[in-house]
Amino acid sequence: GCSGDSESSDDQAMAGGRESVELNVGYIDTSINGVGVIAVANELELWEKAGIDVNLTPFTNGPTQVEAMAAGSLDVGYMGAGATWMPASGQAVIVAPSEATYGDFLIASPDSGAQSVEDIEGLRVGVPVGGSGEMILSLALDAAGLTEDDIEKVPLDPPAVVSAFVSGQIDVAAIFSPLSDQIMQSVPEAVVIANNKDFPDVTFLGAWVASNQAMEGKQEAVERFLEVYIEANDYRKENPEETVELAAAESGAPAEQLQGQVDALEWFTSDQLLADNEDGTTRERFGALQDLFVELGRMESPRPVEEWVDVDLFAQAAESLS
Amino acid sequence: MRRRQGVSLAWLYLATFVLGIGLWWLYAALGDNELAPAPPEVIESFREGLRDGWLLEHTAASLQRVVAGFLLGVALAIPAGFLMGWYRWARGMVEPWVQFFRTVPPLALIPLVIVFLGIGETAKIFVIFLAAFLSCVIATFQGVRNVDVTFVNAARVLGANDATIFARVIVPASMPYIFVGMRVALGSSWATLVASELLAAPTGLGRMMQSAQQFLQTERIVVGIIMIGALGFAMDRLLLVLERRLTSWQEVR
Amino acid sequence: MRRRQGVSLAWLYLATFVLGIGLWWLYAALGDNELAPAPPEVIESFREGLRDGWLLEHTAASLQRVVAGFLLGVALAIPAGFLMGWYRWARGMVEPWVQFFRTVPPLALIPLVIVFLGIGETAKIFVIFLAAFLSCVIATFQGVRNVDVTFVNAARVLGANDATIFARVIVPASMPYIFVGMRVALGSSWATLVASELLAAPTGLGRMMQSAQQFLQTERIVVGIIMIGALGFAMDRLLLVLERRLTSWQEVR
Amino acid sequence: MAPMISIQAVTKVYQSSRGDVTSLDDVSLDVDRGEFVTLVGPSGCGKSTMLNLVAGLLEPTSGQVLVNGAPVSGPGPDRGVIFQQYALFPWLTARKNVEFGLRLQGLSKRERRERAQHYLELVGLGRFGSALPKELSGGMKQRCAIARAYAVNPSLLLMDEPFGALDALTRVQMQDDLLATWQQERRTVLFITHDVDEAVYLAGRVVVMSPHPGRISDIVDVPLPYPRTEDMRLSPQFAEIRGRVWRGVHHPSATSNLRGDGA
Amino acid sequence: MAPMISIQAVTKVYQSSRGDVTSLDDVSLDVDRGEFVTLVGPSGCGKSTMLNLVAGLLEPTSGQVLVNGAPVSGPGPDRGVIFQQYALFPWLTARKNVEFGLRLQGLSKRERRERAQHYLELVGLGRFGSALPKELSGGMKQRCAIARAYAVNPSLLLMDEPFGALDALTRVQMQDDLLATWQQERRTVLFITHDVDEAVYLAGRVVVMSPHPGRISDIVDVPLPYPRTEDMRLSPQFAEIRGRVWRGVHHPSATSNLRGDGA
Ligand SMILES: Nc1ncnc2c1ncn2[C@@H]1O[C@H](COP(=O)(O)OP(=O)(O)OP(=O)(O)O)[C@@H](O)[C@H]1O
Ligand SMILES: Nc1ncnc2c1ncn2[C@@H]1O[C@H](COP(=O)(O)OP(=O)(O)OP(=O)(O)O)[C@@H](O)[C@H]1O
Ligand SMILES: [Mg+2]
Ligand SMILES: [Mg+2]
Repeated sequence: GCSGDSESSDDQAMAGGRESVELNVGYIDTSINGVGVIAVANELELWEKAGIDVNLTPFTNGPTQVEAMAAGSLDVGYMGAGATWMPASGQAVIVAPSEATYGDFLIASPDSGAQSVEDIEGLRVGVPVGGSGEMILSLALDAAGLTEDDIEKVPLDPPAVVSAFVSGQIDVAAIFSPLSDQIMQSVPEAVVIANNKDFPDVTFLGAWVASNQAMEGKQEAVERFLEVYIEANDYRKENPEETVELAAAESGAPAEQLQGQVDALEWFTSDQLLADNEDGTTRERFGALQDLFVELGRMESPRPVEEWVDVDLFAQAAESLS
Repeated sequence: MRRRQGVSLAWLYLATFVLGIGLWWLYAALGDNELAPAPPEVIESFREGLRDGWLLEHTAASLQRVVAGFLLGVALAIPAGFLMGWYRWARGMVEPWVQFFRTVPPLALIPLVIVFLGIGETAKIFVIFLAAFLSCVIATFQGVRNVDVTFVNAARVLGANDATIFARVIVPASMPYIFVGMRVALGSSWATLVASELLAAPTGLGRMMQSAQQFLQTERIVVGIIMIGALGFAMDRLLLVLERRLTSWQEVR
Repeated sequence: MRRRQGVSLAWLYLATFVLGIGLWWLYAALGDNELAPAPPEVIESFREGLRDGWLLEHTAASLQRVVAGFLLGVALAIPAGFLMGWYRWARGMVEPWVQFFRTVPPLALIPLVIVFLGIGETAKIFVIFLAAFLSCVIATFQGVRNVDVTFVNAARVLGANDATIFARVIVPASMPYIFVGMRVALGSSWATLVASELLAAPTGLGRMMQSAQQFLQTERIVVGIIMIGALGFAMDRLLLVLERRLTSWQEVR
Repeated sequence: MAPMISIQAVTKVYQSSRGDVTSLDDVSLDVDRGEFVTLVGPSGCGKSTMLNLVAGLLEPTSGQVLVNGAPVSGPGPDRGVIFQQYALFPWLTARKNVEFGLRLQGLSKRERRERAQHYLELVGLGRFGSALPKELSGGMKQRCAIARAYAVNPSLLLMDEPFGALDALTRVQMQDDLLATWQQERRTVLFITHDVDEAVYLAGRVVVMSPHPGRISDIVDVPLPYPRTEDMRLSPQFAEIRGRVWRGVHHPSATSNLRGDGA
Repeated sequence: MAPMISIQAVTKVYQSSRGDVTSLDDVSLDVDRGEFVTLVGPSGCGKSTMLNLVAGLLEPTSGQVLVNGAPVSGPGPDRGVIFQQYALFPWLTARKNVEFGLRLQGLSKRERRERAQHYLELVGLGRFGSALPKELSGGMKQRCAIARAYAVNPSLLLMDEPFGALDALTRVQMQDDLLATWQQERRTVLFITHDVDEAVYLAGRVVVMSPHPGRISDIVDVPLPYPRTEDMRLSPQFAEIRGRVWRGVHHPSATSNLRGDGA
C-alpha cells in the first residue's frame, strides 16, 4: 500500500487505504435485480467505500452484455436466469447468484379451454426464444409427458407475446413477469396453467457474472465489486421498498412495475448466499439449470459447474468485509 | 479516365471480396475476441446448414417474404409517388403519414401489426412491404416532381390526359429516380427482414439470426449476414440490368 | 390542375393530421384492446414527461445522435457516391460493401459494432451514421451516373478538372438525387435510432420506448413514436426548404 | 365566324428571381381560320411567350386568349405545337415519338406505323425511325419534332422556329411541304421565325414584334398569291415586302437590346 | 509549323441501338493557325461529329486528330466550344455561366465580374446577368453560350451553329464582332453553319460536307480580303463563291437524304 501522508484529499482514489481500481459494470435497467443493486450501491456510496472507480452502463438484456464483455468493454454484468446458459457455455463466469424468480408463467386463453398443461396439446403457444419463458414451457411439457412436437410453437418477441395473446393470435403464452401481469390484467379470465412454483427442483437463478478477461486480469477488482454487492444485497433484502424507490429514481422505470417484479422473486441474505456457496447448493442449482439448457438445445453438452460458477471470490469479499 | 477501358467491374468485385475476407480472417486470427468467428468456422457452419437442410429452408422462407414484400411495396409506391407528385391533395393527405411512418422504427410497429394483421405470413410480408413502400415512394415522388415540364407540355399538346402522361411520360422520365427508390427499397426490405421475423416465424434467416444471437452462435449469424448480403447483392444486380435496359435512352457517361 | 391554386399544403397537412387522430381515437374508444391507448392518456403521459423532464432529456439525447449520425452519413455519402459514379475502381471496390451492408439488418450489426467501437456514444452514432450513409450513397451514386454528359463536356472544354467537375457540375446537377438520398437517409437515421440505443444507452427516445415496451407503458411508446415522427417530419421540412433553394434552377412544375 | 385565334389585350409578366419581367405588354391579335401568320422579331421580344399562351401552356397575366371563340384553358391536340427546343421524348425512338400523338387518337397499330413512316419520310428520316433522339443530329431532332406535330394533323399549327437548325435546301423543301399541306387541309398556322425571308415567303400576314416590353410594332400583309414559288422570292414585290419587314424588325428602337442595354 | 488542327483519315462509327452508324468516313483536313474555316453541309452529314472530335469529346474510330501537333486526348480550355444545344449550366445564372471558365483560370472575383459583364454586353445580355437559363429565350440562351466561350479567350474556337437561333440583324452584328476579335487576336476558328451566306461571309475557306457517309465533298477558298464588309455580300465575287458552295451542299447526291432514303 501507499503511505497515508500523501497530499491527496481524493478519498475515492485512496479508499480504505487501497488504490482505487477501474471497473466497467453493466446492468439491466428494467430489472429490479440489476438496477436495484446499482441504485443502492450509489446511494450508500459503496463504490467509493470499496475503492472502485466505477463505470456504469445500462443494458436491455444479457446477451448484449456478453458481447460487450467479449469485446473488452465490460467487466461485470447482471443477467436473468434465462441467460445463464451463456456463462454455462464458457462466455463468462458467474461470481454471485442474485435472485430466484417465480415470475414465469404458462397462461392459457379462456377461448382455448385449456385448464392444465395436458390440455395444450395441439395449441398455439407463443414464447420468446431464448428467455425463461422457453424454460418454463419445457419444464411444463416434460412434466405433462409432452414434447415440443405436440404443440405449435410460435416464437415471438416478448412484448409481441402479449399483443398476440390479447388479440387472440395465440392460445397459450409462455411468458415472464411483468408481461404476464399485463396479460392477466387485459384478459382477467385467462388461466395460469403453470408457474415456477410447480417445479421446485429447478430454481430460476439470476446471476452477476464477470468476463473471462476480468477473471484473469482483474480478479481484485471483481472481488471488490462483490464487496459492494454483498452490502447492497443485504440492504435490498432488508429494505425492499426503499430499493424499489431508489431503482425507480435511478432508471425512470415505474415503481409499481418494479414492485411487481419484487413480488415474484426471492432474495437471499448474503450470509445465506455464502452458505449456499459453501455447501454446494449454488452449484447444484446452476447445474440443474444447465441440464435444462442442454435439453432445450441451448448447449450441446454440460460442463463441470466449477468451471463457470466461482464461489471463491465471493468468500474472499465476505472475508475482507468482516 | 472515362476512356481507359481498365479492368472489368467483376474483377474489382472479386478483388474487394478477397480483400474483405482477408481482413476478416486477419482480425479473427489476431484479435482475441471469442465471439468473432474465423472464416473456416463460418464455412463449417455453412456446410452444416446445407447438409442438414436448415440453411436452404430458412433462405427460401425469407426470400419469399422479401420478394413478395418488395414487389408489393414497389408496385404500390410508383402510383402513390405519382399521385403525390401530381395532385396537391394527394400530397397533402399522404405525405405526412409517409414521412411519419418512415421515421418510426419497424420494431415499434410490430405490436400494431399483430393487432391488425395477426402473426401469419401476411403480417410478416406487410412489415417488409411497408419498409419497401416507404423507401420507394419518396424517391418516386421526387422523381415525379423533377420531371422536366417540357415533356409534360409536349405530351399535353399531343392530346395526352393525366393517365397517359403518368404512364407514358412521368414513369419513363422519372425512371432513374424510380430505380433509386427500388434499390433503396430492396435494401430496406432485407434490412427489415429480421424485424418481420420477430413476428412468429418458425423459419427464416432473420429468425435464425435472432436465435443465433440469443445463443451467441456467432458463426451462424455471420452465415445469415452473408446469405442476406449475397441475395441482396444478386437482386440488386438484377435491378441494375433492368435499369440499363429501361434507361438506355439517357445521354450519360 | 396545375393551375388551380387550391388549398395550401399546410391546411391539407392539418386536415390529414386531424383525420388521423380521429381514427386513432375512434379505434381506441371502440376497440377493446387495452394495449391501444387513447389520445387523452397519451397527452397525459406527454405532459408528465414535460413536467418531470424525462421527455426533453430523452429527446435531446436522441436528437443529438440522429443529427450527428445523419450529418456524418450524408457528408460522407456525397463524395463517396461521386467517387463510385466517376471512377470505376472506386465503384468496384466500394459498391459490393455498400450493397452488402445495406441489406444487413442493423440489429445484426450490433455485435460487430460493439467489438470495434465499444458501447459508448461513438458506437451509437456509428449505427445511425451507417444507416444514413448507406441510404444516401446509393442515391448520390445514381445521381452522378445520371448527370447529363453535355454538362460535363461543357465544363471540360472550359478547363475544369475532375475536382472542379465534381464540385461545380456533378454536385449541382445531381442535387435532386442527393435530396432523395438525404430524405431517405433522414428516415433511416430515425428508424435506426432504436437499434442504436440498444447499445447501452442511459437516455434516448429509443431507449425510453424499449423500457416502455418492457413495462407495457403503451402510452409512453406512443409518445416516443409521436416525438420521433414529429422531429423526423420537421427535419424533413427543413430539407425541403433547403431543396427548394438549391434546385430552384430546375424547370419543373 | 369568330377568328381562329383571338389574343385580346394580353400582358404576360414572368415572376423571376430578378423580379417581374414583362414579356408581352398589352398585345392584341386576331388570326382567321385558314390564315398563315408568321411572327418575327428580335431575340427575346416575346414570340415564344405568345405562342405558348395560344398553346395553353402559359396563362396571361391580364387579358385573354380565345381559340375557336373559347378561352384557352389548357393545351389540347387541336393545337399542334413544335417547340423551339424540340422537346422530343428521349426515351422513345423517332418513330415512337411520332406515334405518340397518333396512339392517343386511338389509331390501330398498323395505321400508326404507316402514318408515322409517312411523316418521317416527309422530313427525310425514313431510315431513322428506330433511332433514339440522342442518336440524331441537331437538325434531325428538329425534323423529328416536325413530323410528330404534323402527324396528329391539328387544325391549328403553332410552330416556334421549326426550321432553325436546317440547312438552306432542306429548309426550302420543308417550307414548300408545309405550304402544300396547309393549302390542302386549310389549316391555320402561327409560325415563329427569325428569318425575314422565310416569314414573307410563307405568310399571308407577317406580325412584327419589338422587345422591351414585347409589343406588336407592325403587321405586314403579303398580297402574293398561293402557291408560292421560288420565282416569287426574286420578284420586286417580294423584295419590297421583305424590306418593310426587315425595317420593322430592325428599327433602331427594336434592336437597342443588343448594344444599348448594358451600357 | 504544324497546322493548328490536323484531321488525318478519320473515320467515326457510332455504336447505336440500330447497329453501327458511320458518321464520318475517312475524312482529312488541315486548318492552319489563324485560319477561319467554316463547315457546311446538309443536316446529319457529320459536322457536329467532326467538331466534337477536335474538341476531344469524341474519339475517332480510326485515324487521328492532332491539335497544335499533338494528338487530342481530351477536351481542354485551349479549345473553346459552343455547342449546338447551348449546354448552359441550368443551375447558374447567365453571369455565373460566363464566369465559370474565368474562375478556372484563377481570375480574381472583380476581374471575373468585369470580364463576364463585358461579354454579356457584347451579346446584348448586359441586363440579364442574374437571369437563370430557364428565364432566357432561345436566342438569349444561345448568346449566353457564345459569351461563355468568348470569355475564356481560347486560341481555337469551335462553334457549332452558334448563330442559328438569332434574328438576322443580331446575327450580322455577331458575325462582325466575331470577325473583329478573330482578326485582333489571331485566333483559329472552326465554325459550323447551315447558312451558306454566313459560311462564305466569315470564312477564308469553306469546307463542304456530304452525308451518308459523312465526307468532305469540296473545299472552297474565299479570296475576299478581311475585314469583310456588308458591301462585299453584294459583290459578284461573293455571289459566285456563294453559288459554288450552294451547289456543293445541294448536289443531288448530297441531298438525297431528304427525299430518297425512305422510299
Ligand atoms: N420563365 C421565365 N422567367 C422569366 N423571364 C422569362 C421567362 N421566359 C421568358 N422570359 C423573358 O421573356 C422575354 C421573352 O421571351 P421569349 O422566349 O418569348 O422570347 P422570344 O421572342 O421567343 O425570343 P427568341 O427568338 O430568342 O426565342 C425574354 O426577355 C425572356 O428573358
Ligand atoms: N450518339 C450517336 N449514336 C448514333 N448515331 C449518331 C450519334 N450521334 C450522331 N449520330 C449520327 O451521325 C450522323 C452525323 O451526326 P452529326 O450530329 O455529326 O450531324 P450534323 O452534321 O451536325 O447535323 P446537323 O446539322 O443536323 O446538326 C447522323 O446521321 C446521326 O444520326
Ligand atoms: Mg423563342
Ligand atoms: Mg450538328
